[in-house]
Amino acid sequence: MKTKSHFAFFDEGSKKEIRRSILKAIAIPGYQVPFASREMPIARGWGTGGLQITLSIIGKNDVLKVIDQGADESVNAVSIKKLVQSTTGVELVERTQEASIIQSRHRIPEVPLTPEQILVLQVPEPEPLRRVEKSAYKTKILHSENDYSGAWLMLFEQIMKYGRTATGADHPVYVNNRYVMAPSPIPRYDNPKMHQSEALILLGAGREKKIYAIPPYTDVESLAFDDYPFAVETFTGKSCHLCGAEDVFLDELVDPATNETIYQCNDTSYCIERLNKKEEVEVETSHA
Amino acid sequence: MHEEPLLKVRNLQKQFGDGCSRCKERQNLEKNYCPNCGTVYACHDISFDLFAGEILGIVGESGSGKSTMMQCLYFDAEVTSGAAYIDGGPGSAEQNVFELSSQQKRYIRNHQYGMVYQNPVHGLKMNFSSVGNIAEKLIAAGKRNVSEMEETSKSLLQNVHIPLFRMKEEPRNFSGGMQQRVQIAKALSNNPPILFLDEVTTGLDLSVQANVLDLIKKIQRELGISMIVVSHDLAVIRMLADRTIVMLNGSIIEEGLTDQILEDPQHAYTQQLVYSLL
Amino acid sequence: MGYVAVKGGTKAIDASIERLTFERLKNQEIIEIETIMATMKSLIDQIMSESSLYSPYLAALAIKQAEGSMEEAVFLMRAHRSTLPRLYYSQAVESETMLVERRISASFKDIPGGQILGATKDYTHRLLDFELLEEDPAENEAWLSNYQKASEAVKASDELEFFPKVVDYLREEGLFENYERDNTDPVDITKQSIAFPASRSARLQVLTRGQTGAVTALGYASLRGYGQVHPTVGEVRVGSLPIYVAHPNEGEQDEEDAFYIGEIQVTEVESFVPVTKKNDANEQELEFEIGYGICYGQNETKAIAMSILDQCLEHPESSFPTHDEEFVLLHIDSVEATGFISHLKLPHYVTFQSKLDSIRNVKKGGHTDEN
Amino acid sequence: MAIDHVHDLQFVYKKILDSMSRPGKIASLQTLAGRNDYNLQMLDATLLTIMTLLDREVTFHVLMDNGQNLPEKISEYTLATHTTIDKADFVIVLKGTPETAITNAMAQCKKGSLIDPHASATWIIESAFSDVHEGELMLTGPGIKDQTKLQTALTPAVWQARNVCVAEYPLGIDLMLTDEGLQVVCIPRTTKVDMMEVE
Amino acid sequence: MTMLDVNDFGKRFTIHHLNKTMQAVEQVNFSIEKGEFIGIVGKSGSGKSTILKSIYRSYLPDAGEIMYDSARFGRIDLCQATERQMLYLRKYEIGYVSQFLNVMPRTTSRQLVEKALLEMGETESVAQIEAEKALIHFELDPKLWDTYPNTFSGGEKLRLNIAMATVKKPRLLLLDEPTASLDQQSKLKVREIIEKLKANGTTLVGIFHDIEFMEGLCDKVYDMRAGKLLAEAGVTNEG
Repeated sequence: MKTKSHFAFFDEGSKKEIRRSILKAIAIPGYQVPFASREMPIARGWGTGGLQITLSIIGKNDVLKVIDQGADESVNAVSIKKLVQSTTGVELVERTQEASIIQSRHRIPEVPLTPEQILVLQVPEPEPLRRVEKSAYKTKILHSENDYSGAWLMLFEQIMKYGRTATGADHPVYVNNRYVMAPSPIPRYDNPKMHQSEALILLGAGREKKIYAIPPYTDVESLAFDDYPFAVETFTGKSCHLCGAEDVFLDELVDPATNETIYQCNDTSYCIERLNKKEEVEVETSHA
Repeated sequence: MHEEPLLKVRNLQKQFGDGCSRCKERQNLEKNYCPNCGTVYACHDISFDLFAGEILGIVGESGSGKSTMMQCLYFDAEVTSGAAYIDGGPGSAEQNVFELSSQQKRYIRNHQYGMVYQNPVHGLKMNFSSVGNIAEKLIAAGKRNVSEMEETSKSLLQNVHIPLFRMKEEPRNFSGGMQQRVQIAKALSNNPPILFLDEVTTGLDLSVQANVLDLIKKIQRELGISMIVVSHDLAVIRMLADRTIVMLNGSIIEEGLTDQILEDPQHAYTQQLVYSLL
Repeated sequence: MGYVAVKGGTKAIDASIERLTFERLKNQEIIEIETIMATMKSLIDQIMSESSLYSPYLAALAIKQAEGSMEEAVFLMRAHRSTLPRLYYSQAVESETMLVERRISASFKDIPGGQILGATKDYTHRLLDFELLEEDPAENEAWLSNYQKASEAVKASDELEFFPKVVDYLREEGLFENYERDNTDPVDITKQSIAFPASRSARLQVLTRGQTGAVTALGYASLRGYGQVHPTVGEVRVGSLPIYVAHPNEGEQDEEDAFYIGEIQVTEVESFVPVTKKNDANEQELEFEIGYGICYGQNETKAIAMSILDQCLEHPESSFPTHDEEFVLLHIDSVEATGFISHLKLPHYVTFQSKLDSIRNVKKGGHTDEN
Repeated sequence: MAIDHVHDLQFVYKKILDSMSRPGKIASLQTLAGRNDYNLQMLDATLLTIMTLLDREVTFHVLMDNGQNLPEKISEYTLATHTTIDKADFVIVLKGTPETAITNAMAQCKKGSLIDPHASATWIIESAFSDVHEGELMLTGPGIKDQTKLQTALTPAVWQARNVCVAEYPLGIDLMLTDEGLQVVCIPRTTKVDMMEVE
Repeated sequence: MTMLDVNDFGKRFTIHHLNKTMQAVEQVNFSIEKGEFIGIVGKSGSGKSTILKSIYRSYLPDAGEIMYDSARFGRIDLCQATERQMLYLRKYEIGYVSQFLNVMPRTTSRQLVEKALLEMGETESVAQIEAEKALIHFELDPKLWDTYPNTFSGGEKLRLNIAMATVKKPRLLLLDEPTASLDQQSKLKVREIIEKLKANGTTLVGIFHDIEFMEGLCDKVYDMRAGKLLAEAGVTNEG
């Protein structure tokens, strides 16, 4: 018994429901639209939210890039790419500029996105107030009343305890001056990229059954106090040991030969592109 | 002397249950309870004014509706009908605040109200620092400067006699009286024109009680905040309130200057209450 | 020739999947779907129940593919379920019409219709049966033919027997409230995201889809005092229910015209829990309420645990986790729980780097804006 | 050639998605011209939008100036349920619907609640529009870089009614306008619509 | 110029649990000129306190009128004044002193007098200075200034009471049996204090137990018997 699967895995009814939820999400930036998250062939928590969005919007002519923690070749990114391609036949790319849909776990690419692109972020925990209030019902009320003192209080407490905010990734943002939103666990470094982004950003949480969005040209402010401004991770004085890039998010590695700490672009496709350009220039100059 | 009240409450009604033909006119009730349909008339036709800078006492036994009334005013509970108007609130002075949306009500709570609950658990986040608790209210009122908030919190904590070396401690480590004082500091932090106090000294030791009462009086004098103090304890009301309302079975049965209520109570119930005062 | 992306991930995945295939095939034994269906009914029942897809055949396939892993098999079934379009809705099923195979009551010795023990492991001694190591097909066949002969002799009538519900008997006595039949469409939690506070129909769906172990554990917790419900089992029945679908394109029609599309085996439990209620005269009265449990196949423990949790959630009680619907309903789903636990295996380099930066800065002390 | 329910509707959706993300940006469905073989009295753009978004799980309400059996037809094709204006997930306004019918319906339709702002009506309105520079509407808000202009055949009263619907954000309604030229343009609730003084 | 006109004033109490009413005073008529000191004498239970408490609204008046010439409101009937008006008058115009000290617990005498001033809106520095002046003026031993008054003797309590009432410079001061339960020496001191107040021009209504105390102090003395005021009783000896 062999069954043929649908284009983009889902039946059309499932796509419609997710598509409608996406439109609502765009109309209410930062608000978590509940949707009937489908069970996917990959595990909950492994990107089912992002995957459901991608599969609902993708068409035959789309060009897809999938990254996990900055890398196109991370096993989970590969696994997701394989699934999408096997059900749609779309072209897969690694160069950010070539993609029409970029699904990503925990990073926004270094190359600025364009109005023709859609960024789909996978979200493990969409509720920015979860650590303040465990009940889903109560957090919904807090959102409805625009009551975000709890979210700010988390930051305030950190300042009281540590002398500064101590958030890692997933630093909450205020969207369109109304909803506090979890930007998914992207590093703080990527938060500013959401502000007035040229590309549409869609966020999907499969297990928690929420879809939310940041339309292009929308204000996205990272939560911070006047006298303790928001700050991104710093890599001052450090650069990629491969391409030499400085103002990018770097991975910290240990050089097995020397046992020293070295740094490398986290965005692998960006790094490769720089290396290629460098080589071209070298080739050109050596042949001049 | 013509004075506009800060808070006007008109015909506030709060009932649990839909009522039936036998109790619609509030007849055939046992106290405020309809034995036929089980409807409870927790607050019936409550009207009063609160003026700038005064402390209004509300006294009554448990079940008289006084706390329910306070919860309605603070939007912790929905009214069945009636109106409340706040001078200087969002929108016009003719705006019935009970008809505002929840986000607008939240705005009033954050900017114009302070609340001190009988049980500090309801007013404090027990696992956040005391300074954080105060900051929470300041943040809600739109403050975004940590140093300023820290300074405000410090002076408030000093005001309520919490030693500053304990300000980063969580209130769950504190005694009941201290928790209550932190709660008061928190309620006051946004300089609310209106402060609600619900049985704030009930359950505290006598000496602690006196401290808290003294503090409230001092705050009222220094900051000119209007307060509604709900208590079943006439001694507390005598100490704090300029004017007093007596509630019984959900209705106001008597109101007057506090010493008049105590020395010349008119209603049978009030007399009984006063005569039993130690 | 410039740099190209390292295809490490792709290669690694391909190799891993091959290795997985190798592990499955290396012993060169093949288990047939029919064998699984014939010999592993309990497993099939549990998988159908947790995946809320009634198909013993697909469940057997899932078991085979998952190499016997419950969570994997349920996962496969659920993912498959997502691809199935919802074409028709069946008519409401009356469980009184169940063709009963087993029916017991812990409340009454003599229930109308009688107790039927049916097939149950309850009274077997759990001793490993080494004779099963060498079963003889001929012996089995002989046993079967003897058993069938004996059964035919016993059979009294050919007529199908339907059994009244124990609760109906008590309801007549006024010990249970009589409810109006409510035929509003239930919430479908697979088509609408569950919202809190949840309706009972939504709660029951989540419970019946719940992981058997998780539902049992929480039901047990309630019995032990982390909840307030300790019921008496009014009735456990196992049997099959016919499923009918109305003709989709005909407006007016009566129930007789509906199409029979098959039957499903279910376990149904009605637990009796005493509660105080107000009567018409507004006096406190003791009455019984029903905790309801139902699941595909024969899985009595799960159905009973479900009936306990159903009652718990009917009476929210903030001091008990088993009475907190968000706590119970959001944590018993097999696919969600196993997925999120296993996602911790995914790389978290970026988030960790971000946290590292944050902690280093805290250690250094001072403001964020000093850099 | 009939409409391909998988690929054509994906195409339509992607266009609507883009227009909803960039309010006032006009999306053309011209490549699907002539694909409509349904016999429904509505614009092709309206039909494509409905086919893209409606199914068994949603409800709709139709505003039109004459009594056709359109609602039944839409139900038949999409399986969506026809309902009253106050319950409808989608409100479909056919061209020629009088202004007062629209403004009355706007007052009655679902605007969501503060807890569930998404439980609001989406309007699909047939109306001519263009993005000429002397457009009478000035749009600002999320999705719009600086500002954009739009000219529609809807009356100022309709826009006024729409603005009342979205006065207390996040409550509100989201609009999709469809025209004769197989175009769609979206105005979500976040868009501030200012009517320019007409000389 | 009259400061206070009491016309046909009456007060009846209803005691619900005994199911009876009690006419405390009736048909009371008298008036006070600005700067006058009126004394009312009578046995306990004669109703003299009732009048004072009704003027101050500690009792709810129920018949007649009490016309008061307010600096703020002009002529106002204290039987009809609103609660807010009464609170204003109590704060700024009408003082009340009884033999009992009814104050916030754990507050020093200095703080109590300061509070009275702060309530009127004085600044803290002014309040501090004025409070000390008053405490000196009414001869409260400086050793007692920073202690809690619950241990004070009757005379000390009374002087503190008067200090609290008079720092506000009331236009009308009501003295409710201030000398009851004081020893002779203390009484003399109180008499001196009242003389000082009178000299300052304060209008006073006082009720007293013993008639000798008032000798030469009051401008007029009324005798209260069984709820009725006997006009200008003079100083008779009723035993």
